[in-house]
Amino acid sequence: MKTLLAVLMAWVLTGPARAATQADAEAAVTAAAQIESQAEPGNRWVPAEAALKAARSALIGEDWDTAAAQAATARALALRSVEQSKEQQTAWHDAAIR
Amino acid sequence: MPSTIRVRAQASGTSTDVQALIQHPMDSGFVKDSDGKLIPAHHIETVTFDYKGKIVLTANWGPAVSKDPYIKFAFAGGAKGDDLTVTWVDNLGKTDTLTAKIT
Amino acid sequence: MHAALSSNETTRRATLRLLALLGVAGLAGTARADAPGWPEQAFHQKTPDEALKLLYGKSFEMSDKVTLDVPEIAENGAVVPVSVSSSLPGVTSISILVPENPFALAASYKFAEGTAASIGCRLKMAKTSKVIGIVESGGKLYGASKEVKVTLGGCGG
Amino acid sequence: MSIRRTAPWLIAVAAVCLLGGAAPEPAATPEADQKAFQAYFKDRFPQVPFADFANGPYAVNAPMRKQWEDIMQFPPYDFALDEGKTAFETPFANGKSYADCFANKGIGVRQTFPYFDTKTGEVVTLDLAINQCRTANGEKPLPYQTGMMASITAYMAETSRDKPFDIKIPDDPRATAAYEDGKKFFYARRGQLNFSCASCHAGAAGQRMRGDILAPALGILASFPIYRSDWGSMGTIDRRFTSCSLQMRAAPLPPQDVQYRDLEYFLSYMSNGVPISGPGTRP
Repeated sequence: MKTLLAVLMAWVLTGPARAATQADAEAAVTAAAQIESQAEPGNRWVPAEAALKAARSALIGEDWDTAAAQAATARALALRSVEQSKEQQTAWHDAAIR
Repeated sequence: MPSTIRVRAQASGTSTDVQALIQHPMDSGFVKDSDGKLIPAHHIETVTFDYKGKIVLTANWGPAVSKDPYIKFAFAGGAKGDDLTVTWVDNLGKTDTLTAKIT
Repeated sequence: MHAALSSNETTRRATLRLLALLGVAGLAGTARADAPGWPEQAFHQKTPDEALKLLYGKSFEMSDKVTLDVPEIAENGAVVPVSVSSSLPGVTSISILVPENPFALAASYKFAEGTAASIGCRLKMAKTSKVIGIVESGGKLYGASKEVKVTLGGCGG
Repeated sequence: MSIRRTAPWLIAVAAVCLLGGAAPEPAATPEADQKAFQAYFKDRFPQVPFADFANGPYAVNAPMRKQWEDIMQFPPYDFALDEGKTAFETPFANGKSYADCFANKGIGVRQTFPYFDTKTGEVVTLDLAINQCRTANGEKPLPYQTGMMASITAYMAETSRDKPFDIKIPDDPRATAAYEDGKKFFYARRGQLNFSCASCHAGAAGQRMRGDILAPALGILASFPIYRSDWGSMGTIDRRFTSCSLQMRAAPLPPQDVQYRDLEYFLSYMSNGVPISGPGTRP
């Protein structure tokens, strides 16, 4: 029981804190950018673009943790912008004055 | 260089109505630019309106006067065709002057 | 806008005061060529009372003979139309103060004899504040005051 | 097959589709849209004379109108207007001038922009036409948004003051498509705040947003370019569209992007009949 607890603790403590590698960070940024590009240009979000920009400059600065974290933020926001963009392809009809 | 001063002076018999607009940034010294740097104060300090050698109005302005400042007043006398000279001086020692005809 | 005021301004004002004390304010003109006759000290006071004391050496009383025309809500604090007029005789000066601005005194006008006691101008307001119009007549100061609500401050450009 | 023989459930589904709008409706014509659009704003603001929609927030808010009238005694765009007039009248290096590029030598034509160019299949705004004129005469295009572009359009608007918007949609499927694209841009929600142009300038028109009175969309472009106190300078329609996008926390499109031009086409066509009142001033 004690051993199990120790293992669990170690997993909890080290797991999320594991430093991002260069490969992780680059992949995360590429993935976030790819998602963002699915929103139409007029539907992209300012904070998503800002996070993506911050992630890219962190890549240049070889700060993989920051790059990965910013890419995660960009990804989350971009996903919502894509959802909005798709939904609004038809939803705008309901708002039109007629 | 076109003048930084626009004047409309209209004689109404006993007095002359004056409106002037001056092109000037009137930077207060409290505003930061897009890089977060404070834009230094740059504002007009005095404006004088001279009619026939007499200063009919002196304006003393601080940085709280709006950008491209405007002023409206009236002085006694003044006739169509007379000259009215407007001069401003700012805190950097820059100055401009314009003589306009009263209409 | 107010945050920016603290250290810079205090230092500059302290320096100016020092220069004045040393009697070299004239020399400082090489760095800051103030227009002759511009009442610099009055323009650097935070309260209307201090500004008026330096400008006129006295304080004011409220008077219904002073008319102040300002909007109730400013459409933008960057450009607030203000006009001051008076039915008092022999007006020699009109000043306008905005107590909530970093410096209270906004503008001060000196009238020649025969110039009508009326002035219109446009002022910046940092936030909601009273606006005070001061009229000098017969060596005395009279004032009127009204509040202007500012939702978009006039100091962010 | 006759309706009588059709299964009742199928009729029910068809009826729901027709009434409930689940199926795409037949596209409204631009004419019908315009009629409904103008009726909507006339209904919302029955006290506002039609021509006054050119004056945006000042048409719908009396205290603001007084401040505007004060400012219009000597409008701050006066300097830009003079600069624009001088530039407009100064010949290019090749001896030609702006006048050679426009109908009626460019005087009193603002109300016909934007128009649909059936040769290129694109919407041409006044700003774009000015730069096309420049490049055709060997001059560098002007930056959009502010500066000289705002000054020249200010002068051209001034010569067209009081002429009603007269935007045409030619009988060309590409023109209708551009119009539809602009219409979609106006009504579709975008940005982190999930607003559309219509959220503010139709639904909430006349209300206060962060201290600003929201201008009705009808006639909203009639007063451009504008001197905004908020900017402390002149701005073109591109500048306004850019700041609108940013206010919704949506990434702005480049100036004169096809979608922005289509949006201008839609808004201007909706405003046919509203007189040009540019250049203008706004908070």
